[in-house]
Order: sequence, then structure tokens, then C-alpha cells
Amino acid sequence: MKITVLYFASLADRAQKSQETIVVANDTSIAQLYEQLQAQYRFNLEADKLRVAINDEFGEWEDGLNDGDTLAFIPPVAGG
Amino acid sequence: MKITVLYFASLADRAQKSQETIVVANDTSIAQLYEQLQAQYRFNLEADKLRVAINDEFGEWEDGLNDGDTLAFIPPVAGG
Amino acid sequence: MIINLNEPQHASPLKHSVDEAYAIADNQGFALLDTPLDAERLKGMLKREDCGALAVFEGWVRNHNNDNSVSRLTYYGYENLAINQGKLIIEEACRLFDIQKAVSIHRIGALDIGDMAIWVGVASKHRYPAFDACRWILDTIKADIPVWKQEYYTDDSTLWLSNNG
Amino acid sequence: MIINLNEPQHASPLKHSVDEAYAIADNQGFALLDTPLDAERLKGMLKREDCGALAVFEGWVRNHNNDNSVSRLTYYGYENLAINQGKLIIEEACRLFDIQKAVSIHRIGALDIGDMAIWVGVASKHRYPAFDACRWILDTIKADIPVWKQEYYTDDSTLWLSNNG
Repeated sequence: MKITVLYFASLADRAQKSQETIVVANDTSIAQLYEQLQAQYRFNLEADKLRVAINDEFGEWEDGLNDGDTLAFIPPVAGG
Repeated sequence: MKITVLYFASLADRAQKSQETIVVANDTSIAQLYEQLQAQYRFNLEADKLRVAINDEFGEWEDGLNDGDTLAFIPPVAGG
Repeated sequence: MIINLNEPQHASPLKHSVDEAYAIADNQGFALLDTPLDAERLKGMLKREDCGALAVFEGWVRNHNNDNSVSRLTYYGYENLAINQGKLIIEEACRLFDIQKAVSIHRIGALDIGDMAIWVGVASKHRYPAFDACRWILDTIKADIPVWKQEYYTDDSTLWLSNNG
Repeated sequence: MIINLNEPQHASPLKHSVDEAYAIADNQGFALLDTPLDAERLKGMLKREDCGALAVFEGWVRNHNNDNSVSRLTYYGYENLAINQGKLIIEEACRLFDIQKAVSIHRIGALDIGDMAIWVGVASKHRYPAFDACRWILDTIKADIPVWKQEYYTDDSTLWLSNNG
């Protein structure tokens, strides 16, 4: 399945991009995907520091992915 | 001694004036003065509902009066 | 609440000009004004580079008070005492809370529904002291500042209001 | 806090125009904007004849954060998630507090010292719910809205900040 991944803040710095579309096996979990991307881009944020958003809404790490989903890993926020 | 008395809100309504200067005996207390004015103008506020101000600062009913003082009886306020 | 039987014979207009009133609010913290309040002008008194937080309260004339339909109202004030007492309130707020500056102004005279009757603004480094001080100043002004409110209702009756029931 | 090693490759500019962003804030409660925030325009969304109280919070860029001298900073946001989550926050505030309407907007992009980064306004009949809701909305935005802040210091270093230490 194709997943669009969005990168923000330090994740975007490390990935040197703000988004990309990748193809992953159908039963890939969000945690597995982050582990793979973390190794690839040397992200310095562990998964337990991140929240996930699926299709522009907050989701859970345990949520399943579907073909065409937009997935974002949300670093600690700093608004206000 | 001469005392200028200021009237506000319902006290001004009853007195039909916002201020007046009156001459009182030298040892007149604020409470005695209010009792006299209340009888004269039929003020419908008892002394225990009022605060007093002397020379544009809040004072106490027990404070003494001096010649030339400006005295105000402060009805319950309603600002804000 | 006290029923108003007679036409009012109230204290004379404010002694200070509009510019003087804003200068008193800026320098001492509190003033009365008998023209529409300029929120942007007041906020400008609180801009400081070391402040990250501004908390503001505006009090507006509502179209209802308890069960009565209000058509308009008039605020009267004892200007000299209000300015003196307001200065004490702002000084006390600066002692009680970790804030950089606070300013408030109360309008008097005839107001319509929707008009701003009071503005309170507090600038501080961090957000909670600004909120806490703004609320405390408003509560203390409502309790202590010599301002009186006469409401006119849609049935032509009027009342002197009190903040303490 | 995370040291920023590389030049940023961040998300594209906002999808909505300025007018669209204000309309979203008015209708749904929250939006992001990449131009200076217009406090008077936002306040205008909250004018209601049945409201006597307006509580407002403005967050400004300070010249210091902890012990560091800040020269400027850049906010980045995930616009679609921010708008969706902001709507939920404002809906929840209207359930939790006795308020009539609440609006907030967060600026993103490059900001200088003194610039307004966030505006939160709440209108209610009485004063305490306005204060309580304003503070709650601000706290919840700071915890939940996907906005990131990169500070630039007077020694040319930069950091990604976090509201949670």
C-alpha cells in the first residue's frame, strides 16, 4: 500500500523533506514504519516522544494503516 | 467647622444635590452627621450599608473630622 | 437594589480631559473616562519586550440583567476617590502577582447595549500571573471603586444596582 | 529541546488565504495564519448583545526564553491537523464552560520580538467562565495543537522548543 508520510520540525530537518510517498507491505504497523524511517533518517526522537496523526486527525500508534493514508509523526509541540 | 459633603447615586437623588457645604459643631462624629442628614433628606440607606471617604480617600466611620474636610458617604458600588 | 424615585442630581462631569485620563491610567494604573474606551490605545501601554503574556478583560453592557431587559444605563463615578483607590489596587496587584504592568479604565456616563464599560489589561512574562492578576483586579475594582450604575429598562423603570446584591 | 543541525525543509505555506483563515476561526473556532494577527477583527467575531464579558489572551514573542536572548523565531504548523484539532478544542470548551463563543488563531512563519503569536478570546454572559475558558483553551492549544517553534538566539544558534520541557 502507498502511504504519504509528513515530516515536521526536527524530523523534517533530518529527513531533509516535508513529505514523501512510500510503498509498504499491507500489514505494516505504524510503529514498524517509524522504526524503519528512524533508521533511514537517523531521527533523534524516540517513538514514545511522538504522537501520530492519520489523515489530518490525531490517531493511535495501534491504529491500522490503509492504502492512500496520510501519516504524520508529531514531535513535541511548542505553540502558544 | 465647615464640612463639604458629597452625595452619590440614591443619596444624590434624595438630597437633590451632588454636594453641599455645611457647618457643624467641632466634635461632631461622622456617624452623628449621617444621622442628621439621613433625617433631613430621608436617605433610604442605613449607615451600615455605606462606606465613608474623607478628602478623596476611603476612611473609617470612627475617623475624626477637621475643618475644611470633604466627606462622602459611599453607597454600595456597581462598577465593572 | 434601590428604586430611583427622582431625577438624578449627580456629581459634575469628570475633571480630567481624555488625554489626561489615559495618562493617569498609564502612569498610576486606573482612571475614569466619559468617552468610548480605546482598547488599542490601552493595550499599547502594556507592550514590553520582556513580556510574553497579555490578559485582557472587557466588560460590555448586556441586554439583560437578571430577568430584566436593559435598554441602556448610566454610570456615575466619584473621580478623585476612584483614581486614588485604583492606584492602590494596581499597586497591590503588582505586589501579589508576578506581573510587569497593569492598566484599567472605567467608562462613566450614558452607555448603550454592547458598549464597553471597563477594560483591564495585565502584561507579564508568563501566562498564569497575567490571568490571575487580571481577574483579581477586576474583582477588586467591582468591590471597591466608587462607580454607580443606574439601569433603564424597556418598561421605562430604573434601578440603582449594587455588585453585592 | 533538540538542536537543529540542518537548514529546515519544512511543510509548505498555508493552504488557506487570510480571509479564509479568519472565516475558519469565526466558524470553527481555530485557524493558523501567516500574517500579523488582527486583534480587533478577531474581537469583532465575539460581539454579542447577550454577553457582558470578554476575556482575551495574547501571546507575544519575548526577548528572553529561560536564560537565552532570543532575536527572532519561526513557527511551523501542520495546518489541516491544527484546524481539525482546534475545532475539537473549542467545541470542548463550549461544553465545559458557560460561554457563548470562543475564537483563537495562531500565527506561523517568521516572527520578531513583540509580535503576537497567538490570540484567544472568549465571550460569555458573566466574567468567570470567560476567564476560565480562555485559560483552558490556551493551555490545551499549547498541549495539543501541532505548531513547532524554532528560536534563533543572539549568538546565531537555534533550537526546536517544546512546551513539555
